[in-house]
Amino acid sequence: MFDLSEKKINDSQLKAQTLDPSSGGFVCFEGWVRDNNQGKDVHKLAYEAYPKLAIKEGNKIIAEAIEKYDIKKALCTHRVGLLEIGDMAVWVGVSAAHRDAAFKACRYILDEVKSRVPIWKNESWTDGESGWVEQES
Amino acid sequence: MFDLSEKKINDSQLKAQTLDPSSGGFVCFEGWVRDNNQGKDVHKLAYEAYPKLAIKEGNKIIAEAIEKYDIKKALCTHRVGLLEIGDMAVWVGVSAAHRDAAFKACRYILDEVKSRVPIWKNESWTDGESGWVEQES
Amino acid sequence: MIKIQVLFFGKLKESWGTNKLEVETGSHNIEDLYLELLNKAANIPHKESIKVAINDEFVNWDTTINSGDTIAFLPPASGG
Amino acid sequence: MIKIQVLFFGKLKESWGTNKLEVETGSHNIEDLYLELLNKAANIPHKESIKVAINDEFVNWDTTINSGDTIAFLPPASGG
Repeated sequence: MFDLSEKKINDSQLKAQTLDPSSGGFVCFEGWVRDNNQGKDVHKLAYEAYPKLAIKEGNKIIAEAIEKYDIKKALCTHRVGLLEIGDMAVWVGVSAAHRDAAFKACRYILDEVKSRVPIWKNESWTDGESGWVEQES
Repeated sequence: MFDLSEKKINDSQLKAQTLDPSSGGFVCFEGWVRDNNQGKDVHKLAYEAYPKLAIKEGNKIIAEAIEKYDIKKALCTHRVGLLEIGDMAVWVGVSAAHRDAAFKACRYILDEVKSRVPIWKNESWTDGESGWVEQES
Repeated sequence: MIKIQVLFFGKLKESWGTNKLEVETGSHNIEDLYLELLNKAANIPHKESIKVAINDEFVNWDTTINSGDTIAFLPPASGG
Repeated sequence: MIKIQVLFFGKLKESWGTNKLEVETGSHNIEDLYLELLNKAANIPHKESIKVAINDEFVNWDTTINSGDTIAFLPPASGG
Protein backbone atom coordinates (compact mmCIF):
# COMPACT_ATOMS: atom_id res chain seq x y z
CA MET A 1 0.00 0.00 0.00
CA PHE A 2 1.14 3.51 -0.85
CA ASP A 3 0.35 6.43 1.42
CA LEU A 4 1.18 10.07 2.04
CA SER A 5 1.90 11.32 5.54
CA GLU A 6 1.78 14.86 6.90
CA LYS A 7 3.37 13.68 10.15
CA LYS A 8 6.75 12.10 10.81
CA ILE A 9 6.91 8.68 9.13
CA ASN A 10 6.52 5.87 11.67
CA ASP A 11 8.96 3.38 10.18
CA SER A 12 8.62 0.81 13.00
CA GLN A 13 4.91 0.57 12.37
CA LEU A 14 5.38 0.33 8.59
CA LYS A 15 7.98 -2.38 9.06
CA ALA A 16 5.70 -4.37 11.36
CA GLN A 17 2.99 -4.21 8.68
CA THR A 18 5.43 -5.38 5.99
CA LEU A 19 6.99 -8.36 7.76
CA ASP A 20 5.48 -11.72 6.92
CA PRO A 21 6.01 -14.96 8.88
CA SER A 22 6.64 -17.00 5.73
CA SER A 23 9.08 -14.48 4.21
CA GLY A 24 12.75 -14.83 5.08
CA GLY A 25 13.85 -11.59 3.46
CA PHE A 26 13.03 -7.96 4.20
CA VAL A 27 14.58 -5.00 2.37
CA CYS A 28 13.86 -1.39 3.12
CA PHE A 29 14.92 1.97 1.79
CA GLU A 30 14.72 5.21 3.74
CA GLY A 31 15.31 8.63 2.22
CA TRP A 32 16.38 11.31 4.70
CA VAL A 33 16.53 15.09 4.39
CA ARG A 34 20.21 15.92 4.10
CA ASP A 35 21.87 19.14 5.19
CA ASN A 36 23.06 19.64 1.63
CA ASN A 37 21.86 18.89 -1.89
CA GLN A 38 23.51 19.50 -5.26
CA GLY A 39 26.13 21.71 -3.59
CA LYS A 40 23.74 23.96 -1.63
CA ASP A 41 23.23 24.02 2.14
CA VAL A 42 19.65 23.03 2.79
CA HIS A 43 17.78 24.83 5.59
CA LYS A 44 14.43 23.12 5.26
CA LEU A 45 12.33 21.41 2.67
CA ALA A 46 8.71 20.99 1.67
CA TYR A 47 7.04 18.31 -0.42
CA GLU A 48 3.86 19.16 -2.25
CA ALA A 49 1.71 16.38 -3.70
CA TYR A 50 -1.36 15.99 -5.85
CA PRO A 51 -2.80 13.69 -3.20
CA LYS A 52 -5.52 11.72 -5.00
CA LEU A 53 -3.40 11.07 -8.06
CA ALA A 54 -0.30 10.37 -5.96
CA ILE A 55 -2.05 7.67 -3.96
CA LYS A 56 -3.55 6.14 -7.09
CA GLU A 57 -0.21 6.10 -8.93
CA GLY A 58 1.72 4.88 -5.86
CA ASN A 59 -0.64 1.93 -5.39
CA LYS A 60 -0.39 1.14 -9.10
CA ILE A 61 3.41 0.95 -8.73
CA ILE A 62 3.14 -1.41 -5.76
CA ALA A 63 0.72 -3.61 -7.71
CA GLU A 64 3.22 -3.67 -10.59
CA ALA A 65 6.03 -4.71 -8.21
CA ILE A 66 3.93 -7.57 -6.82
CA GLU A 67 3.12 -8.63 -10.40
CA LYS A 68 6.76 -8.43 -11.62
CA TYR A 69 8.59 -9.92 -8.63
CA ASP A 70 7.90 -12.83 -6.31
CA ILE A 71 7.22 -10.78 -3.18
CA LYS A 72 4.71 -11.09 -0.35
CA LYS A 73 4.14 -7.55 0.88
CA ALA A 74 5.28 -4.06 -0.07
CA LEU A 75 4.57 -0.70 1.52
CA CYS A 76 5.63 2.82 0.69
CA THR A 77 4.91 6.07 2.50
CA HIS A 78 6.00 9.52 1.34
CA ARG A 79 6.07 12.52 3.66
CA VAL A 80 4.42 15.76 2.52
CA GLY A 81 4.40 19.28 3.97
CA LEU A 82 7.27 20.96 5.74
CA LEU A 83 10.26 18.77 6.72
CA GLU A 84 13.30 19.53 8.85
CA ILE A 85 16.87 18.32 8.33
CA GLY A 86 17.03 14.75 9.63
CA ASP A 87 13.39 13.96 8.87
CA MET A 88 12.53 10.90 6.81
CA ALA A 89 11.08 11.80 3.41
CA VAL A 90 10.25 8.35 2.07
CA TRP A 91 10.09 4.77 3.31
CA VAL A 92 9.85 1.66 1.10
CA GLY A 93 9.74 -1.86 2.55
CA VAL A 94 9.37 -5.26 0.90
CA SER A 95 9.02 -8.81 2.26
CA ALA A 96 9.84 -11.81 0.11
CA ALA A 97 10.90 -15.43 0.43
CA HIS A 98 14.12 -14.67 -1.44
CA ARG A 99 16.52 -11.75 -1.24
CA ASP A 100 16.80 -11.16 -4.96
CA ALA A 101 13.09 -10.43 -5.35
CA ALA A 102 13.08 -8.26 -2.21
CA PHE A 103 15.99 -6.08 -3.41
CA LYS A 104 14.66 -5.72 -6.96
CA ALA A 105 11.10 -4.90 -5.90
CA CYS A 106 12.26 -2.33 -3.32
CA ARG A 107 14.43 -0.62 -5.92
CA TYR A 108 11.65 -0.73 -8.51
CA ILE A 109 9.11 0.86 -6.18
CA LEU A 110 11.53 3.61 -5.13
CA ASP A 111 12.59 4.45 -8.69
CA GLU A 112 9.05 4.48 -10.05
CA VAL A 113 7.71 6.53 -7.12
CA LYS A 114 10.43 9.12 -7.64
CA SER A 115 9.73 9.43 -11.36
CA ARG A 116 5.98 8.87 -11.61
CA VAL A 117 4.19 9.86 -8.40
CA PRO A 118 3.12 13.52 -8.51
CA ILE A 119 5.17 14.89 -5.60
CA TRP A 120 7.43 17.93 -5.83
CA LYS A 121 10.28 19.08 -3.63
CA ASN A 122 10.79 22.71 -2.69
CA GLU A 123 14.03 23.46 -0.86
CA SER A 124 14.91 26.46 1.30
CA TRP A 125 18.62 27.15 1.36
CA THR A 126 20.69 28.78 4.09
CA ASP A 127 21.35 31.74 1.75
CA GLY A 128 17.65 32.68 2.15
CA GLU A 129 16.64 31.55 -1.33
CA SER A 130 14.30 28.70 -2.13
CA GLY A 131 13.14 26.85 -5.20
CA TRP A 132 11.57 23.83 -6.81
CA VAL A 133 14.08 21.06 -7.22
CA GLU A 134 14.51 19.10 -10.45
CA GLN A 135 14.75 15.34 -10.12
CA GLU A 136 18.27 14.06 -9.57
CA SER A 137 19.39 11.46 -12.05
CA MET B 1 31.83 -3.23 10.94
CA PHE B 2 30.94 -6.91 10.92
CA ASP B 3 29.97 -8.70 14.11
CA LEU B 4 28.51 -11.94 15.42
CA SER B 5 25.80 -11.89 18.07
CA GLU B 6 24.71 -14.66 20.43
CA LYS B 7 21.73 -12.57 21.54
CA LYS B 8 18.78 -11.23 19.54
CA ILE B 9 20.00 -8.70 16.96
CA ASN B 10 19.22 -5.14 18.06
CA ASP B 11 18.36 -3.65 14.68
CA SER B 12 17.35 -0.21 16.04
CA GLN B 13 20.79 0.19 17.56
CA LEU B 14 22.55 -1.00 14.41
CA LYS B 15 20.46 1.37 12.30
CA ALA B 16 21.28 4.33 14.57
CA GLN B 17 24.97 3.50 14.17
CA THR B 18 24.64 3.32 10.36
CA LEU B 19 22.71 6.56 9.72
CA ASP B 20 24.83 9.52 8.72
CA PRO B 21 23.65 13.17 8.70
CA SER B 22 25.14 13.84 5.27
CA SER B 23 23.69 10.68 3.68
CA GLY B 24 20.24 10.88 2.16
CA GLY B 25 19.88 7.17 1.50
CA PHE B 26 19.70 4.17 3.83
CA VAL B 27 19.13 0.59 2.67
CA CYS B 28 18.87 -2.40 4.95
CA PHE B 29 18.35 -6.10 4.58
CA GLU B 30 17.04 -8.37 7.31
CA GLY B 31 17.02 -12.15 7.09
CA TRP B 32 14.43 -13.85 9.29
CA VAL B 33 14.01 -17.47 10.35
CA ARG B 34 11.08 -18.74 8.36
CA ASP B 35 8.71 -21.52 9.42
CA ASN B 36 9.68 -23.43 6.28
CA ASN B 37 12.72 -23.91 4.05
CA GLN B 38 13.16 -25.87 0.86
CA GLY B 39 9.83 -27.58 1.42
CA LYS B 40 10.40 -28.68 5.04
CA ASP B 41 8.70 -27.29 8.15
CA VAL B 42 11.40 -25.75 10.29
CA HIS B 43 11.13 -26.16 14.05
CA LYS B 44 14.26 -24.33 15.07
CA LEU B 45 17.65 -23.46 13.70
CA ALA B 46 21.22 -23.02 14.85
CA TYR B 47 24.08 -21.12 13.27
CA GLU B 48 27.62 -22.23 13.99
CA ALA B 49 30.52 -19.94 13.13
CA TYR B 50 34.30 -20.05 13.13
CA PRO B 51 34.27 -16.77 15.07
CA LYS B 52 37.75 -15.31 14.54
CA LEU B 53 37.82 -16.06 10.85
CA ALA B 54 34.16 -14.98 10.41
CA ILE B 55 34.80 -11.55 11.91
CA LYS B 56 37.99 -11.12 9.87
CA GLU B 57 36.28 -12.10 6.61
CA GLY B 58 33.12 -10.08 7.37
CA ASN B 59 35.15 -6.93 7.97
CA LYS B 60 37.11 -7.56 4.79
CA ILE B 61 33.82 -7.68 2.86
CA ILE B 62 32.65 -4.38 4.38
CA ALA B 63 35.99 -2.77 3.49
CA GLU B 64 35.55 -4.05 -0.09
CA ALA B 65 32.05 -2.54 -0.28
CA ILE B 66 33.32 0.86 0.92
CA GLU B 67 36.12 0.62 -1.68
CA LYS B 68 33.82 -0.40 -4.55
CA TYR B 69 30.81 1.86 -3.90
CA ASP B 70 30.40 5.47 -2.86
CA ILE B 71 28.95 4.79 0.59
CA LYS B 72 29.44 6.39 4.00
CA LYS B 73 28.80 3.63 6.51
CA ALA B 74 28.00 -0.07 6.44
CA LEU B 75 27.29 -2.52 9.23
CA CYS B 76 26.48 -6.21 9.29
CA THR B 77 25.66 -8.48 12.22
CA HIS B 78 25.02 -12.22 11.98
CA ARG B 79 23.29 -14.15 14.74
CA VAL B 80 24.90 -17.38 16.01
CA GLY B 81 23.69 -20.12 18.36
CA LEU B 82 20.12 -21.35 18.68
CA LEU B 83 17.39 -19.30 16.94
CA GLU B 84 13.61 -19.58 17.09
CA ILE B 85 11.12 -19.04 14.26
CA GLY B 86 10.71 -15.28 13.83
CA ASP B 87 14.22 -14.42 15.04
CA MET B 88 16.42 -12.24 12.89
CA ALA B 89 19.42 -14.14 11.49
CA VAL B 90 21.28 -11.36 9.72
CA TRP B 91 21.11 -7.57 9.44
CA VAL B 92 22.93 -5.48 6.81
CA GLY B 93 22.62 -1.68 6.67
CA VAL B 94 24.25 0.90 4.42
CA SER B 95 24.19 4.73 4.35
CA ALA B 96 25.08 6.63 1.18
CA ALA B 97 24.45 9.97 -0.49
CA HIS B 98 22.77 8.21 -3.42
CA ARG B 99 20.35 5.32 -3.55
CA ASP B 100 22.15 3.38 -6.26
CA ALA B 101 25.32 2.99 -4.19
CA ALA B 102 23.31 2.13 -1.08
CA PHE B 103 21.34 -0.65 -2.81
CA LYS B 104 24.38 -2.13 -4.57
CA ALA B 105 26.60 -2.09 -1.47
CA CYS B 106 23.91 -3.67 0.72
CA ARG B 107 23.38 -6.44 -1.81
CA TYR B 108 27.13 -6.96 -2.22
CA ILE B 109 27.72 -7.31 1.52
CA LEU B 110 24.83 -9.73 1.93
CA ASP B 111 25.85 -11.93 -1.02
CA GLU B 112 29.51 -12.05 -0.03
CA VAL B 113 28.73 -12.72 3.66
CA LYS B 114 26.47 -15.62 2.67
CA SER B 115 29.08 -17.18 0.40
CA ARG B 116 32.38 -16.36 2.14
CA VAL B 117 31.91 -15.89 5.89
CA PRO B 118 32.41 -19.21 7.73
CA ILE B 119 28.95 -19.64 9.24
CA TRP B 120 26.85 -22.79 8.91
CA LYS B 121 23.15 -23.36 9.34
CA ASN B 122 21.73 -26.42 11.07
CA GLU B 123 17.98 -26.84 10.89
CA SER B 124 15.68 -28.91 13.08
CA TRP B 125 12.51 -29.94 11.31
CA THR B 126 9.10 -30.68 12.76
CA ASP B 127 9.50 -34.35 11.73
CA GLY B 128 12.21 -34.62 14.43
CA GLU B 129 15.11 -34.77 12.00
CA SER B 130 17.84 -32.15 11.69
CA GLY B 131 20.71 -31.45 9.39
CA TRP B 132 23.28 -29.07 7.98
CA VAL B 133 21.80 -26.93 5.26
CA GLU B 134 23.48 -26.34 1.91
CA GLN B 135 23.56 -22.77 0.65
CA GLU B 136 20.51 -21.79 -1.39
CA SER B 137 21.29 -20.41 -4.78
CA MET C 1 -17.62 27.87 -24.35
CA ILE C 2 -17.20 25.48 -21.41
CA LYS C 3 -16.28 26.19 -17.80
CA ILE C 4 -13.39 24.21 -16.32
CA GLN C 5 -10.98 24.34 -13.40
CA VAL C 6 -7.21 24.27 -13.97
CA LEU C 7 -4.69 23.16 -11.33
CA PHE C 8 -0.96 23.97 -11.39
CA PHE C 9 1.66 22.14 -9.32
CA GLY C 10 5.29 22.68 -8.33
CA LYS C 11 7.18 25.21 -10.41
CA LEU C 12 4.18 25.62 -12.74
CA LYS C 13 2.49 27.55 -9.92
CA GLU C 14 5.24 30.12 -10.35
CA SER C 15 4.81 30.22 -14.13
CA TRP C 16 1.12 31.09 -13.77
CA GLY C 17 1.40 32.81 -10.37
CA THR C 18 -1.39 30.67 -8.93
CA ASN C 19 -2.27 27.08 -8.12
CA LYS C 20 -5.81 27.26 -9.51
CA LEU C 21 -7.69 29.02 -12.31
CA GLU C 22 -11.38 29.03 -13.20
CA VAL C 23 -11.42 29.21 -17.00
CA GLU C 24 -14.08 29.67 -19.68
CA THR C 25 -12.65 28.24 -22.84
CA GLY C 26 -13.45 27.29 -26.40
CA SER C 27 -10.58 24.78 -26.47
CA HIS C 28 -11.59 21.20 -27.18
CA ASN C 29 -8.59 19.30 -25.90
CA ILE C 30 -5.81 19.77 -23.36
CA GLU C 31 -3.18 20.80 -25.86
CA ASP C 32 -5.37 23.63 -27.19
CA LEU C 33 -6.15 24.72 -23.65
CA TYR C 34 -2.46 24.75 -22.77
CA LEU C 35 -1.61 26.93 -25.77
CA GLU C 36 -4.44 29.27 -24.82
CA LEU C 37 -3.17 29.50 -21.22
CA LEU C 38 0.41 30.25 -22.30
CA ASN C 39 -0.36 33.96 -22.71
CA LYS C 40 -1.13 34.10 -18.98
CA ALA C 41 2.21 32.48 -18.07
CA ALA C 42 5.12 34.55 -16.77
CA ASN C 43 7.58 32.13 -18.32
CA ILE C 44 7.05 29.31 -20.75
CA PRO C 45 7.67 25.90 -19.26
CA HIS C 46 9.10 23.07 -21.32
CA LYS C 47 5.92 21.33 -22.54
CA GLU C 48 7.59 17.95 -23.17
CA SER C 49 8.28 17.58 -19.47
CA ILE C 50 4.71 18.32 -18.37
CA LYS C 51 2.17 15.59 -17.61
CA VAL C 52 -1.53 16.25 -17.75
CA ALA C 53 -4.47 14.86 -15.80
CA ILE C 54 -8.24 15.19 -15.98
CA ASN C 55 -10.30 14.56 -12.83
CA ASP C 56 -7.43 12.82 -10.99
CA GLU C 57 -6.38 10.53 -13.87
CA PHE C 58 -3.31 10.86 -16.10
CA VAL C 59 -4.42 11.43 -19.72
CA ASN C 60 -2.87 12.32 -23.08
CA TRP C 61 -2.52 15.84 -24.47
CA ASP C 62 -5.15 15.16 -27.13
CA THR C 63 -7.83 14.14 -24.61
CA THR C 64 -11.10 16.03 -25.03
CA ILE C 65 -12.14 18.33 -22.20
CA ASN C 66 -15.70 18.72 -21.00
CA SER C 67 -17.55 21.27 -18.96
CA GLY C 68 -16.92 20.83 -15.22
CA ASP C 69 -13.59 19.00 -15.72
CA THR C 70 -10.64 19.64 -13.44
CA ILE C 71 -7.49 19.73 -15.57
CA ALA C 72 -4.06 19.52 -13.92
CA PHE C 73 -0.64 20.43 -15.30
CA LEU C 74 2.18 18.57 -13.56
CA PRO C 75 5.90 19.26 -13.86
CA PRO C 76 8.31 16.28 -13.52
CA ALA C 77 7.98 14.55 -10.16
CA SER C 78 10.79 15.17 -7.67
CA GLY C 79 9.79 13.12 -4.66
CA GLY C 80 11.91 10.65 -2.75
CA MET D 1 56.52 -36.05 12.68
CA ILE D 2 54.80 -32.82 13.79
CA LYS D 3 51.95 -32.25 16.23
CA ILE D 4 48.99 -30.20 15.00
CA GLN D 5 45.39 -29.50 15.88
CA VAL D 6 42.62 -30.05 13.32
CA LEU D 7 39.21 -28.34 13.48
CA PHE D 8 36.08 -29.51 11.64
CA PHE D 9 33.01 -27.33 11.06
CA GLY D 10 29.43 -27.84 9.94
CA LYS D 11 28.70 -31.15 8.24
CA LEU D 12 32.41 -32.08 8.34
CA LYS D 13 32.00 -32.64 12.10
CA GLU D 14 29.66 -35.47 11.15
CA SER D 15 32.10 -36.90 8.61
CA TRP D 16 34.82 -37.18 11.25
CA GLY D 17 32.49 -37.56 14.26
CA THR D 18 34.25 -34.75 16.13
CA ASN D 19 34.96 -31.04 15.90
CA LYS D 20 38.60 -31.35 16.92
CA LEU D 21 41.48 -33.80 16.52
CA GLU D 22 45.01 -33.73 17.92
CA VAL D 23 47.14 -35.29 15.18
CA GLU D 24 50.77 -36.42 14.83
CA THR D 25 51.52 -36.40 11.16
CA GLY D 26 54.27 -36.72 8.60
CA SER D 27 52.29 -34.72 6.06
CA HIS D 28 53.96 -31.54 4.81
CA ASN D 29 51.01 -29.65 3.42
CA ILE D 30 47.26 -29.46 3.93
CA GLU D 31 46.36 -31.61 0.96
CA ASP D 32 48.56 -34.49 2.20
CA LEU D 33 47.08 -34.11 5.69
CA TYR D 34 43.55 -34.22 4.27
CA LEU D 35 44.26 -37.42 2.33
CA GLU D 36 45.76 -38.94 5.47
CA LEU D 37 42.68 -37.97 7.53
CA LEU D 38 40.26 -39.45 4.98
CA ASN D 39 40.67 -42.93 6.45
CA LYS D 40 39.19 -41.63 9.71
CA ALA D 41 36.15 -40.18 7.93
CA ALA D 42 32.77 -41.91 8.02
CA ASN D 43 31.91 -40.49 4.62
CA ILE D 44 34.06 -38.73 2.07
CA PRO D 45 33.14 -35.08 1.63
CA HIS D 46 33.46 -33.38 -1.74
CA LYS D 47 36.98 -31.90 -1.49
CA GLU D 48 36.40 -29.17 -4.09
CA SER D 49 33.79 -27.54 -1.87
CA ILE D 50 36.03 -27.44 1.22
CA LYS D 51 38.02 -24.37 2.23
CA VAL D 52 41.06 -24.63 4.45
CA ALA D 53 42.55 -22.30 7.05
CA ILE D 54 45.69 -22.27 9.15
CA ASN D 55 45.71 -20.32 12.41
CA ASP D 56 42.55 -18.34 11.56
CA GLU D 57 43.57 -17.38 8.00
CA PHE D 58 42.27 -18.84 4.75
CA VAL D 59 45.11 -20.58 2.89
CA ASN D 60 45.62 -22.79 -0.19
CA TRP D 61 45.66 -26.59 -0.15
CA ASP D 62 49.39 -26.66 -0.91
CA THR D 63 50.31 -24.50 2.10
CA THR D 64 52.99 -26.07 4.30
CA ILE D 65 51.97 -27.04 7.81
CA ASN D 66 54.18 -26.57 10.84
CA SER D 67 54.25 -28.00 14.32
CA GLY D 68 51.71 -26.28 16.58
CA ASP D 69 49.48 -25.13 13.71
CA THR D 70 45.70 -25.21 13.97
CA ILE D 71 44.29 -26.41 10.66
CA ALA D 72 40.58 -25.97 9.89
CA PHE D 73 38.44 -27.69 7.27
CA LEU D 74 35.39 -25.64 6.32
CA PRO D 75 32.41 -26.77 4.24
CA PRO D 76 30.62 -24.15 2.07
CA ALA D 77 29.22 -21.30 4.13
CA SER D 78 25.46 -21.29 4.64
CA GLY D 79 24.83 -18.18 6.69
CA GLY D 80 22.32 -15.41 6.03
